[in-house]
Amino acid sequence: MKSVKRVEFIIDEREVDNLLSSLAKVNITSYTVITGAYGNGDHGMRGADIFSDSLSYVLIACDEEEVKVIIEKVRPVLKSLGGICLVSDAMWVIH
Amino acid sequence: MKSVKRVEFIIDEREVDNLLSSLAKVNITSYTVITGAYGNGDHGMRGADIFSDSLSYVLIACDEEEVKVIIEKVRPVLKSLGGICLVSDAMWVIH
Amino acid sequence: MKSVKRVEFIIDEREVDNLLSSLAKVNITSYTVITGAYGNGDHGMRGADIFSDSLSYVLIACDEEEVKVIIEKVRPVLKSLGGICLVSDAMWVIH
Amino acid sequence: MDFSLVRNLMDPAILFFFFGILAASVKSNLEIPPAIAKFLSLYLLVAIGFKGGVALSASGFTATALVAIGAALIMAFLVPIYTFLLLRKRTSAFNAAAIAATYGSVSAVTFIAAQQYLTKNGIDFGGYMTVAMVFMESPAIIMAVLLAAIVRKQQAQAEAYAGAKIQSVPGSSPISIKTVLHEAFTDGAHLLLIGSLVIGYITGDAGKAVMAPFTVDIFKGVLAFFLLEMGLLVARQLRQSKDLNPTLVAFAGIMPIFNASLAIGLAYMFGMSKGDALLLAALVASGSYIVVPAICRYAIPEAKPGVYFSMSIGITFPFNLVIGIPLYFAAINMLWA
Amino acid sequence: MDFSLVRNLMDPAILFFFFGILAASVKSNLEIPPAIAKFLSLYLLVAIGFKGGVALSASGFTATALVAIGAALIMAFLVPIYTFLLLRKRTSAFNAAAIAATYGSVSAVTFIAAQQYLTKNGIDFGGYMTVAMVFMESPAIIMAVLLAAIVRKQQAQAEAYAGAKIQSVPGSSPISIKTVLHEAFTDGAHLLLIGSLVIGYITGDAGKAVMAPFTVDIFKGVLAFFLLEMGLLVARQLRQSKDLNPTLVAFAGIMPIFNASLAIGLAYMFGMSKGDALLLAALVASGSYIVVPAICRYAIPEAKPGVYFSMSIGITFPFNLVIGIPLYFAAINMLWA
Amino acid sequence: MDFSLVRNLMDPAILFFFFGILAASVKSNLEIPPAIAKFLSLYLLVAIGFKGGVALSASGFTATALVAIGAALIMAFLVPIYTFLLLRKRTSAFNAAAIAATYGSVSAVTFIAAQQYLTKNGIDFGGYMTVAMVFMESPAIIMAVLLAAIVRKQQAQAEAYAGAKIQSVPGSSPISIKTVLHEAFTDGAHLLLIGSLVIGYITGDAGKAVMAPFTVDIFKGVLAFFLLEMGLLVARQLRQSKDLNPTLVAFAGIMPIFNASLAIGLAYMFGMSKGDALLLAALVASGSYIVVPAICRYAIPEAKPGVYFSMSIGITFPFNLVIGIPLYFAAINMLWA
Ligand SMILES: Nc1ncnc2c1ncn2[C@@H]1O[C@H](COP(=O)(O)O)[C@@H](O)[C@H]1O
Ligand SMILES: Nc1ncnc2c1ncn2[C@@H]1O[C@H](COP(=O)(O)O)[C@@H](O)[C@H]1O
Ligand SMILES: Nc1ncnc2c1ncn2[C@@H]1O[C@H](COP(=O)(O)O)[C@@H](O)[C@H]1O
Ligand code: NA
Ligand code: NA
Ligand code: NA
Repeated sequence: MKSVKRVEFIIDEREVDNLLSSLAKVNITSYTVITGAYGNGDHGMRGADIFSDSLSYVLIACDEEEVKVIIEKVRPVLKSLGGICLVSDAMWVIH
Repeated sequence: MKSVKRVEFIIDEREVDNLLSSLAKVNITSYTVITGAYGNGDHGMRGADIFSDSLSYVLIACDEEEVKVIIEKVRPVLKSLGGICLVSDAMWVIH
Repeated sequence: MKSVKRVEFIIDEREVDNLLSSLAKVNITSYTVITGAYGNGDHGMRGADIFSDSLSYVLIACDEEEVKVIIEKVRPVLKSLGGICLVSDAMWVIH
Repeated sequence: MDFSLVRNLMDPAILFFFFGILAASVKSNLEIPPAIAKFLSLYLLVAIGFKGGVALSASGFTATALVAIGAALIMAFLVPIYTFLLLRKRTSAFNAAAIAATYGSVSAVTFIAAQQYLTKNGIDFGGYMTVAMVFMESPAIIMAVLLAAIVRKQQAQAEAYAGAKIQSVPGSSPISIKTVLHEAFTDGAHLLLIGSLVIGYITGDAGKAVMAPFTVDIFKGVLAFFLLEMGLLVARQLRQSKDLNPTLVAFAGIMPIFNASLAIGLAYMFGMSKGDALLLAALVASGSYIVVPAICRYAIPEAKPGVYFSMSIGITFPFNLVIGIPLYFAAINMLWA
Repeated sequence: MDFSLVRNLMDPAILFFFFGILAASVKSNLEIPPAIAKFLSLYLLVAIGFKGGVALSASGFTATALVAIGAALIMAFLVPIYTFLLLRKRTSAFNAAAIAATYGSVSAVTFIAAQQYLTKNGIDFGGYMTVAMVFMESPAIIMAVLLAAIVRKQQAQAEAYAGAKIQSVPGSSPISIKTVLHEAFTDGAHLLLIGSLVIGYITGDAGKAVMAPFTVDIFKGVLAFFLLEMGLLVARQLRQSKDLNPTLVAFAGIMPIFNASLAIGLAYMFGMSKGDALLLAALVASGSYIVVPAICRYAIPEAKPGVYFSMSIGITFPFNLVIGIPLYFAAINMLWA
Repeated sequence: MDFSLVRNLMDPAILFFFFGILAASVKSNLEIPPAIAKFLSLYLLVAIGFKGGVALSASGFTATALVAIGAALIMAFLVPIYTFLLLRKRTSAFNAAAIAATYGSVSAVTFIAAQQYLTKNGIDFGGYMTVAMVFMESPAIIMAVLLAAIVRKQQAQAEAYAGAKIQSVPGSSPISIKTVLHEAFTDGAHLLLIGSLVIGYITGDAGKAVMAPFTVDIFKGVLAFFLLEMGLLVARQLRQSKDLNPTLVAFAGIMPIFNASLAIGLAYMFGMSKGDALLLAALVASGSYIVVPAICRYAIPEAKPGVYFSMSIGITFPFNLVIGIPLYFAAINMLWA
């Protein structure tokens, strides 16, 4: 096992493709996405009814330096369209 | 980045609305819900076939004091209808 | 609250049943599964279009010893079919 | 009967059920997305409820209807009682209560299959049988909750006498009968059936005309898909269930025949038509795998879902679908002849 | 009118809407899986767009068509202006702008319900009315974004005069009008409607022949299911919304009548047919709950979705569906007589 | 041919495909929920399999049928061989093996489109062509796995000679051919097609009568929706794929013509009918984007899915759908005249 960072963010489903493409450009290409989430925050309810776009939950396990790069790309999206980003610690099971 | 608590719980989909309303009353109004989970525990399998109600995964990023308030509201639900609640540490990316 | 480990892994939906059965044999029977995830990694994109099998996100809260047992069962799957497994710390809300 | 059994087996929907079992047996990754499977089941409830309502609006609530509903209610009370008494000593008393509720209640898909069987054989049946089905949902639940409450009390007394500490199931406390009844009556499937029945009754033939392409014409195709899903589910459920013992397996296969026999006898005594008799037999013989298991999970947390759900869906359901329905109809044909 | 109201209420699809409200009111767990509900709405857009396109290919773009589209456009510009002026002082100016956009735009399901109503009463209408609906989507959005921009500037100036720091909503900065327009035009629902309209127009009667069993025959059944979902949604939305005050509730109930009256007057002046007049009234009277709210969330983040979305879907939609449409038609019948 | 191309383009389902491409190109958020899209594909497999089975039960397994199936099998073995030889030097050998499997196998939707094309032009075809399609799925997979195994061995030897350490792909070890075959045969899509074929065969005309409103009448509408999804998918896939080089793009466009030419030649030699010849050409010209890519991901982990999947779905599929089918049919018409 090796120590890694666990970055997770919740953003509008519609923004995920763009964000992941921009991460790919800085060589961050491993991630997992869970779609169809809903939630509430400063911008009110989202994704809870069929007429509003769903949110996506994105999980990236990466090392310390990559965290900074990711945050740089994610923050503008959070700023203009809302959402959250959390960073925590984890151990990665090497296989 | 600021340090926050990451509260996550897994409960019956049917209970989520009630629980979130009762959290709203104590001013906890930001959360994310992922629906359609299934699982196994003391009450047997749930949500794995189309005839049983699904579980929901709820994630709330909050500060230390709010954790206590949340737990107070969640525990009775866990007690009578099952489920789990985990609390961990994370850094919140301020935007 | 008691201190527990939070084991999460992402594997091919198709493998989940087998893996959970083999965990059941070593008495690990409590878990939560979120289906329908997609992602990218060493094996390329998976689950993002309707023609490839989805990934599942599995969460298990357990104690230190159980972590080892779980890893033992998960690692071979990760090795042959890809995926990731993360272990982190959490507090379990006792109910 | 042999002939009608073969004919039953030649139905595309039934064949898709077998195909589903086969696909799951070879561990195929074939899967109907859960959202779709849920919708197909809602569709079937709407179609069957609406159709029953329209038929009822044409016939009205006649004496025949009341007799049929009465017969259904009698069985809905009887079945849980003798099931509980029979099983109390053969599995845990809580399991017995949950099984009693399961078999006292009904399976809508079995009911649908019986209707399809009659239609294929050109036999009439009444729209009120759908009403009968609706009425059979709740009595079993109420009785089972009461039985479980009694068992709980007895055990508590026994433990008190023995000086033991009174213990509840870890992490769970049985919920109130009021909550149980609320859950039973507001269950989505149950409510949708009633709603569609009422709407069919209100709109009658005019409603039928506009809804028929959706609720009637494509019905068989949707049913085929749904039975495919049921086949997958049955095979997977049987593979996973480890809580079944031979007694319970035998029970799940024999019980429907016993229950159907009583139902057929009652129908005969009450002078019901052949079509109505088959539907009654199918209702009584079938076990619930939707509403009742969902409720027992909370109402009788001491019982194992792996037992009552597996028996009902894994054994009784396929038995009725494939063998039961033609068998009961053969018996009815002999008796009514 | 009473008669036609009753007749409207007897429609199975409308009854399923009521049933949905009822089921949600008793807190049933009845739920159409979201994936299905979304698909049903896509289906309705395809069916209605395709049908309109086919009708248009038969009739061509006549003067009648142009007049109807012109009337629709006039209303699409007028409604947001007077709505904003009316509400500016009765809620926050940003809310007023968002409500203006909401009511300037349209509800496709209300339009569909009006078409169904006409069909049931044997009244003709033009395929170009679907084009009119398409054209009504965007003007309101553009106007509302402009209004919001003006309000924002005024407030900034006011604050600057007052020596206050210019503050934006926490964590959000309004997005550019270019982005807003892109989102409006590429919105899936909007685009699908246009696409289906064009495809129906191109393929004409040949297309209709192959598509009809899907887009026409089962339409009513799909609509019934969708209205069931809408009923569930309306009831849940009303229960949750805490941002509505009595003024806004009254507005949401009275506004459609006022808007429809203007529309009917215009239709009368322009010599439109009775059928077209009703569709125009339904379009003008209805409020958007898909495209506009989705866009306002980003374009006017200062406004509360709990206000404009709840008004539009919770009050105006059911009002039009149940009472409005027959009411407007009664008025049209009197005027045109 | 021009005329028939235009006629092909006028099909609503084909137009919805273009619309999907367009919607994705303007970055619309239009999306068919994945659960729905999966179900639509299951529906198409059931409908096409069932229809083929019914047709087969009417005609029986004639010499004509065996000849057609034989021709299909010949091509299923030939295509992977010459594809591999052709591409081995133009991309990695592993990619070449995966592409060989992809093009040796078939696309069910292309097959469906060819059937629709024939139906619209009033040309007959045999139910056994569906059997031919089923048989074409596996040979290609087996051959590709063998080819990959050979490549792997050669590279290992080369590396051993060069004194290098034998290295496998990071984090992955190729799975056994037995597992591969199990996955191929139990793949849900494959199995469902076979199951529906068998059920159609067993139930024959009686089955057809009850299933037709579901499997036949609404087929075109469902296909239109599915092709809309395919259009969205194709456009998104092309935007994302960065692994394609000009050679591979050219290959994906030229290969179908080459493969179809061989197939048409064979069909001509074997005296097949015009309808059967077109279906054979469509099968041979098409590449798999379901079963084969799913299996190659594990069986040939050294190959890039971004290459073979993108070629097959992004280029070959739309090419066949829009241009290929009418083109092949024009050639057949000339040859058979
Ligand atoms: N404190 C939080 N905990 C969990 N999820 C959150 C939190 N704040 C925001 N979110 C999620 O992020 C989405 C957008 O947040 P906002 O931009 O604040 O409206 C919400 O709909 C939630 O799903
Ligand atoms: N240790 C655990 N780890 C992950 N999920 C759990 C765990 N225990 C319970 N759950 C989840 O909570 C649900 C209800 O738990 P229970 O009340 O124990 O049956 C289960 O179906 C699981 O989805
Ligand atoms: N670093 C990572 N962070 C998050 N998810 C990952 C990561 N690496 C792999 N995954 C997930 O695991 C799946 C299989 O990974 P792989 O075997 O590397 O292709 C991917 O499709 C992702 O969903
Ligand atoms: Na029963
Ligand atoms: Na309007
Ligand atoms: Na091919």
